[in-house]
Amino acid sequence: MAEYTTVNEIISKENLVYTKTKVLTDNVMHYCPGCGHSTAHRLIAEVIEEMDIQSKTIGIAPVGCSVFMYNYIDVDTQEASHGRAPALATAIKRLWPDRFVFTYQGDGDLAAIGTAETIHACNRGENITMIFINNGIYGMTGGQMAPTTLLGMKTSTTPYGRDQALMGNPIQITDLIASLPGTYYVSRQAVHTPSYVRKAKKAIRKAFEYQQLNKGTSFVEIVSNCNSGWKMTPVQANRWLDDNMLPVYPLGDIKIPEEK
Amino acid sequence: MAEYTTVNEIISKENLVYTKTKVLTDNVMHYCPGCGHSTAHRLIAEVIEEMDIQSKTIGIAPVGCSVFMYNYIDVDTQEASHGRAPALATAIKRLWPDRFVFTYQGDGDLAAIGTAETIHACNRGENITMIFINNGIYGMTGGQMAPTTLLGMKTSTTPYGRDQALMGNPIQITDLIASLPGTYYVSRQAVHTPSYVRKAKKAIRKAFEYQQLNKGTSFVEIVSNCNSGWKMTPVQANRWLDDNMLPVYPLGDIKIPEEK
Amino acid sequence: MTEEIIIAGFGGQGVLSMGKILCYSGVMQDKEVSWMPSYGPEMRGGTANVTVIISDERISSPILNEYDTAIILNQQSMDKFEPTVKPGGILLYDGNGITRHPERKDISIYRADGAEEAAKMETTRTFNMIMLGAYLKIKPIVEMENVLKGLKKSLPPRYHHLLPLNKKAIQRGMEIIREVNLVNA
Amino acid sequence: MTEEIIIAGFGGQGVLSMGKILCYSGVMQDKEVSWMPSYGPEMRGGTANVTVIISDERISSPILNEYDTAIILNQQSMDKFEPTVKPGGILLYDGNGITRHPERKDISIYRADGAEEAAKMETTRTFNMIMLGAYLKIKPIVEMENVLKGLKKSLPPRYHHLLPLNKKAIQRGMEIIREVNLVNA
Amino acid sequence: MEDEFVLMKGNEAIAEAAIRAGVDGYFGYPITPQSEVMEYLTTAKPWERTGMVVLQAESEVAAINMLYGGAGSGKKVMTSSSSPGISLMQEGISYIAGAELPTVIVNVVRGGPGLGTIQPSQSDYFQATKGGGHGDYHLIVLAPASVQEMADFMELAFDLAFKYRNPTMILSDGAIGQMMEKVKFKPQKKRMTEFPDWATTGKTQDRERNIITSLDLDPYRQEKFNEKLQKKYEDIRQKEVRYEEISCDDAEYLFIAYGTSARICQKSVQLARAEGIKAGLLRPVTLFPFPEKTILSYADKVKGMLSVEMSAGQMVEDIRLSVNGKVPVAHYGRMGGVIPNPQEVVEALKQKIIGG
Amino acid sequence: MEDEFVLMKGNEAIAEAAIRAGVDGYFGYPITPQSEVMEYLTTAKPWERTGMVVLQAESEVAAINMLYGGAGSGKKVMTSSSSPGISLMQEGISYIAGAELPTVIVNVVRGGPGLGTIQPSQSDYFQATKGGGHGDYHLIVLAPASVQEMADFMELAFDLAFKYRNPTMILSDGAIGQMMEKVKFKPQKKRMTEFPDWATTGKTQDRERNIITSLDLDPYRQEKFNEKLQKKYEDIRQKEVRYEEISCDDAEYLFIAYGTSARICQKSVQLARAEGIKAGLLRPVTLFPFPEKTILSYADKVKGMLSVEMSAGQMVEDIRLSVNGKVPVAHYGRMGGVIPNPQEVVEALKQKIIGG
Amino acid sequence: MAKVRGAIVVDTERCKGCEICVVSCPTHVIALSPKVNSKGYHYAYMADPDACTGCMNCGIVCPDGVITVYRKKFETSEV
Amino acid sequence: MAKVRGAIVVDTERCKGCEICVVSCPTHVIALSPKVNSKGYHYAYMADPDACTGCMNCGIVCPDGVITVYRKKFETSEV
Ligand SMILES: Cc1ncc(C[n+]2csc(CCOP(=O)(O)OP(=O)(O)O)c2C)c(N)n1
Ligand SMILES: Cc1ncc(C[n+]2csc(CCOP(=O)(O)OP(=O)(O)O)c2C)c(N)n1
Ligand code: SF4
Ligand code: SF4
Ligand code: SF4
Ligand code: SF4
Ligand code: SF4
Ligand code: SF4
Ligand SMILES: [Mg+2]
Ligand SMILES: [Mg+2]
Repeated sequence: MAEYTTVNEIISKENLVYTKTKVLTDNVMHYCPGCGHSTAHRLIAEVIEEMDIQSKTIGIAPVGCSVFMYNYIDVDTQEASHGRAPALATAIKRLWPDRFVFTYQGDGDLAAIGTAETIHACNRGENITMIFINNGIYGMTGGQMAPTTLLGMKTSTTPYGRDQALMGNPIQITDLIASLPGTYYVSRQAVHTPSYVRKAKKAIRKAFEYQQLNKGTSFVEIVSNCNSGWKMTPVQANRWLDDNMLPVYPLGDIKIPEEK
Repeated sequence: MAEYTTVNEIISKENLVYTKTKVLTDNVMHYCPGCGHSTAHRLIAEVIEEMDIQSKTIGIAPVGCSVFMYNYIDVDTQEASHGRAPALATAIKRLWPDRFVFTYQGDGDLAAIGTAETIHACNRGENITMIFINNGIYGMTGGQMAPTTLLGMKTSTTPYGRDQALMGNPIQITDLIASLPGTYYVSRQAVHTPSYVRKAKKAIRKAFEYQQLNKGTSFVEIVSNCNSGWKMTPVQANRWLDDNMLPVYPLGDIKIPEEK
Repeated sequence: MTEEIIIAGFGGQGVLSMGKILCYSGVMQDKEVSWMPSYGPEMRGGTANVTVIISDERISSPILNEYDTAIILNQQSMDKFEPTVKPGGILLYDGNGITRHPERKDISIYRADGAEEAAKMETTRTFNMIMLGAYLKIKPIVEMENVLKGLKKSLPPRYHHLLPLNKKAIQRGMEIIREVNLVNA
Repeated sequence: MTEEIIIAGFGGQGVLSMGKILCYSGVMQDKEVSWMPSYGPEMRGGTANVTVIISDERISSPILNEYDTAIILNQQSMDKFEPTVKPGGILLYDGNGITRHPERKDISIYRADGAEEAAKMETTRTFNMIMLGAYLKIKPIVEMENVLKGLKKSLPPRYHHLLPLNKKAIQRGMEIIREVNLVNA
Repeated sequence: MEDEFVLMKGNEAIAEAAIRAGVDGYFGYPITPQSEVMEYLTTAKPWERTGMVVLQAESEVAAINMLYGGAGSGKKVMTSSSSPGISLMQEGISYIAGAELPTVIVNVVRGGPGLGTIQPSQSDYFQATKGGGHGDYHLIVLAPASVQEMADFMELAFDLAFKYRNPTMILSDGAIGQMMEKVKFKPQKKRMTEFPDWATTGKTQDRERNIITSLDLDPYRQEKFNEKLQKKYEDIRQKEVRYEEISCDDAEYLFIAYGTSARICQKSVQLARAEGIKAGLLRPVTLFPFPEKTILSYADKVKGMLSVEMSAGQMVEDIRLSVNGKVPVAHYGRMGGVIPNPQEVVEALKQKIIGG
Repeated sequence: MEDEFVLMKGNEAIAEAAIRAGVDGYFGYPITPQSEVMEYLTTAKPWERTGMVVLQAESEVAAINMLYGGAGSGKKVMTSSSSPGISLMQEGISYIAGAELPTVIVNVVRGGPGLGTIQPSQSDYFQATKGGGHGDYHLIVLAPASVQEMADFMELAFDLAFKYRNPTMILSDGAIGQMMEKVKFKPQKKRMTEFPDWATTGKTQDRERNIITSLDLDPYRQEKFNEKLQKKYEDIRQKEVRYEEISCDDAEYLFIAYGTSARICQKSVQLARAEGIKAGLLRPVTLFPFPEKTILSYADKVKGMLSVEMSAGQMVEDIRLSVNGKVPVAHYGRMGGVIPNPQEVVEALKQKIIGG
Repeated sequence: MAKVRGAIVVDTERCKGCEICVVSCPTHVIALSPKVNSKGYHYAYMADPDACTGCMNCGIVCPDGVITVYRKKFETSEV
Repeated sequence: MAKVRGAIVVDTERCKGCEICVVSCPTHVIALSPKVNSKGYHYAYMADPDACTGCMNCGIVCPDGVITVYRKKFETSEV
């Protein structure tokens, strides 16, 4: 069979069906192999490209593994102090109402130290898009417990597993947020399989579209992995995510616009 | 009719049915006439007296009009920095598990600057009692908007009324808290009529009793007045409270133990 | 000329606005002025006071421990501020609710029962203007013309219809003032 | 005697624990030691290194810019640390994955293909012990007896059954080391 | 209001001056003794006048980070607070300094430490001038001594902030914030329509993306950046020193004081001279940069200096560092919200310097 | 572990020493380069060993306020963090100082400002010693220079904190936190069973209620309280100065350095002496109280002093204030996470002091 | 037949004249005095003492805990 | 009859060898190479190129956006 001929025949510009978006820079992402942050970045960049809003978008990077988001997503970006991205976004959006403003935050950032800023930006219904990467751990600092860490899950500060009596329950911050009248669209997604990726991208796109329509806060949680923190291979981590994270953080839209 | 004779006959020790509890000091409270803080203090003191736990109770005063709570309720008390009473309480209770620890906080304290501490103490299910005085305003600093200020309500920072588009909705912090698994008992009460006072006291008593039983966080909101901030007489303020606050913050238990 | 005044009483008696009108009057007369209120939650307790300085020179400290003149509108303020009048200075007070009258012999003491008088006018809000009038009678540091200008400046336009009434109150104050004790300063 | 060493490679190669064992060996021999790792999120990138100092005297700076010895376990580390070896110093490296071999003429260069060798043992985890052995062959700054003691100290008891294997690996390292370039220091 | 004097509180003057300076955004949280700033703004509705955004944040932590965002996107933004609130902002301020963002922060100081009191104080001098946050950074610090300066320094603060891409602090106190004096305002300025080229305004095709960050994990690059900062501070030290000299020409003794204390010392100068003591007042207007050269130049001329502060003695260290032992320097201060009176300051001069 | 040396990171030594010192509670939030403190504690499970409470807080703001609560109720409580986290604690620290609560705060400093870098630095000296929060207060500040001192200073820090009812800070840096050295621990101490009589432990019938507060709205009472604080600081200055002198006896030049910088200067002393330069090292162990008298006493003996710091020059001000112009004082520093090497320090001495 | 009669004692110096007790008394016993206490407050007093049933409403609603309530059962003949 | 065939190009220097694409390919086209790139990662490659349908799964799931996917319709005869 003319195997190689075929491959070479196929690989040509007019047959191109998928390639890295231009809104991602050429910098190699510093994330660990298989880390969902990379995928989430890519989806945001693809949405920005598809909506053709690169010149009108301002991103906010958190403190967390994604602190260097600005090296990868090719839009004007501010790096916020730990947990305060929603405060930055609030000011930027109010001062630049026609720009697309999004925050990108980890679970420690958004749901621990930044709880007040998160809740109040959403309660005010700031017209921004928040992307929330829930990997159940503090990735950047070496795998400590996050507020979303599952019960029994081992981290470097819960080496014997998270104990409810001592550390409480994994916080359902996205549900709290959905209950606030200021949020317009709240969804929980994942990015570790092709079909999840497709759905997640749709959700992110919706979130940006609602921002365009001035609807208030749009919020997309992405249940993600941290294979380094979880001390697994990427493939193991994704399996563990399916088996353990998704039952606690079930995927799907949590709050959808009523008109629909 | 022997009017005065009768009165004098009645006023004697054996006929005493109600007098100020000894757990309130003799200091005249600095609160404005008719302020619900005074009533709430009194109820807490009465519960402490009735449960005979004065020697085992540690209170936490907030920053807000009730900052001087320690001058009135005769228990060991710490004055917290603005919004952080739940953090203090967390540490005290964990270090002194057999003490009764309660926080007393205003709406600015608990639901604005202290949002993160409030949510996380409740999410961890700290075994403490939180008393939350919601008067829809920053009393102490001269009547600025609070997160719980009603839409359209005039305050010194919303002199034309709170506008949802600018300032968001009054936050339903108590409902958020009730949705956290760490809270055991969550109730909303008022203290401006005798029957509300009776119910509020029962709720406060329950809250302390559940603490005794190690059940997790017990939380009592008291929808209260701030006649100075609202610029009304005390009686007008209470009427306004009935007509405007209660529809937005309806009274009653929000989360009750399932066994019951 | 430098005149250092404390005005003290309950919140609601118009203490702060009385000071403000006095200051604006000074501004109208090209004087330097400063107005320094007591502030903060002690207002919960119901008292209010303001330090007013009117001077021909740049004003240094806006907060003082001693005053040329004390205008005192309730008992608590009497207790607090009677001792702070400079020897030879002036104490003006409203007799309403005063249970312990001023006792110093080294200051000039005046009384104007403004509250009583205000009750007879269209609105008791004129109280502070009556007391202002009484003060200006003793110490005409600003001309009447500038007082009226100052009054106008410090009132929002929607209250300008009240100007005549306020003028009347100031004049009334000038009439009802009584000497209680006089010293040569 | 003061020996200043950098050990550098990928995370997972046992760089840090190799340094730790070396230090513990020093402690067993009553020496002063310091162990200073690279730290932080650059670990995301997958590299890891540690500066180890073993000395007879109190150790001053635990962080260095120049080293007596560099033990290099991947290409990135080669690029970074080859230039930092003091003239006359020693560079020891594992050949696996090295695309550009060390070129300096003013230092002594040794190679030990520990990865290859480890693949032949029960577990590839012995890699770092093989390299340690190779190093100790060149610079026997601690006695074998103390190395074994150090090894025991730095391993949690549940791993103590692995001690003989580790000893074997160290010895293997001593055998497989090759000279590439020699200078007189 | 342009041509005539109005009577206003210092806090209100700040607010009105901010509107007139064309400020784009105010973000703050209530605290005594400066709540009038936001109250004035929300009453004046500048969003109708100039489009200015005014937002009551959920906390000072949020407010300072709103400043970061707003300034990072090229806008003129400010906040105001008082001591405890400013302490809460320290992380944010360090970030703003590290990201080199032009912002204006007003501290209407009250007595500390802790919840302290709400009365005027100057005990946040160290925090303001040496850096209360972490890392080697400096704010430009302006110290108004009158309601008029509260107004005037607003525009100046933004000019300096933008000129140097550096946060500026207006270090005031409860007395100046709460008192009314007459004040004249400048005419309304237009809000900016051109934005700095480093700001995150949206990456247009003709340029690379802009990044606002204070992070550089490589210590050598981080050091380079710190050197750049230090050069900037040196530049500011050279060019932006401001002070006022009152009766200094023939002075044998110098009061050195800023803000409310300087108001008091002005009177003390008169009292001292009335007693035949040739006193003068040097009033630093900028606390960073500190007028160290000027002070040093007086070291040969005067017999002693008295630092008068409403604190336990903070600025006195900068005075001592300026004169480096060349002349006796003493400190007189009141604490916890107490304002010294002019006569006691003269007595202190006699005791600590003339007699001492 | 008592009798023998173990190899440990500085961060881990802090944690182990805390357990052994009988600490009642640790409250913290992860941040590089000190996360090992909490990681060690959660692994060691001291709640089983001594009953010690260990809690990961939701933020540094929460953590410092947990300290307030814990210390206010009479317990030995501590936290650790690194620069940005410490900045976030400034309001809380000022409250703790104002309420006079004995607490221990560990700052494992990294390069700033802002997010900066995670490499070691000493640029939080001003914040630690002059008060990064508002108001006139001081922390007692201890500067360990080895893993052994990280361990030893834990008990000392609590002793001083309780002796003076004052917060103590252990000012370390990323290098000392991350490096391993050999360390010997003291035996396990019992946790306290008697509590200070001012603590809120529950009002028993034999006493008035206890109140922990930093508030007094009356400025005159607040001033009295501030005077009491200042007296306490003066007392500490008299009694608690600690420092180490290395080769100072015959020194003509003095390096003054603490922490990691002191480690480097120790080598620099050797290098300088090898070149015939009689250098010595004075290492302040307490940064507040600063060994100003000792330094002054060297002013007559040496020809110059060089402050070596991993900062733009902070401690150098305290040295200058100590000698008040009596001897030349220069600064040499590296910033942003860079550690100077011993040879460059010697060069700096030659250029800035010997040659200059 | 027994009748229940009540009486209250107001700590007039501590009363702030807020009127909450006045509007809370089911039998309209209480009014504010035209006189003021030393703080300047018109304090509460029993304007219609006969009507008092000792129901305690005023006592438990008074913010400042200023009211002490007494109650006694009388035989109707007694009254 | 038309058949859809696909092919992928892996940017091997950027590939981190995470294997996510491997487990996501419905037709098991991809494997990790025994060789490593300069970063030391075993990179992904088309081990069974014939099986590729150009479904894009690998491309959209690859975290690092390392895979470019091509797809072409062939007449069956062509293949
Ligand atoms: C004020 C402050 N506290 C703590 C840190 C340390 N820190 C950096 S990232 C991080 C948490 C990261 O976790 P998460 O937000 O879940 O992001 P991830 O790395 O998991 O994506 C922490 C605690 C910091 N930089 N600043
Ligand atoms: C950090 C800080 N920010 C702001 C303040 C000023 N402040 C004091 S009380 C208060 C709000 C009080 O409102 P609330 O909590 O509703 O209590 P209330 O007085 O209404 O009972 C504020 C903002 C402060 N003391 N500290
Ligand atoms: S540490 Fe975790 S979150 Fe961070 S890059 Fe690695 S896998 Fe991703
Ligand atoms: S200001 Fe409001 S909350 Fe405060 S005491 Fe007065 S009425 Fe009560
Ligand atoms: S409720 Fe209490 S304070 Fe109010 S008027 Fe009645 S007795 Fe007085
Ligand atoms: S006890 Fe009842 S009836 Fe008597 S005065 Fe009070 S409220 Fe009225
Ligand atoms: S998913 Fe991407 S990075 Fe991972 S192995 Fe496949 S091509 Fe490489
Ligand atoms: S395009 Fe589809 S079939 Fe082809 S390699 Fe990728 S996942 Fe497999
Ligand atoms: Mg995370
Ligand atoms: Mg309130």
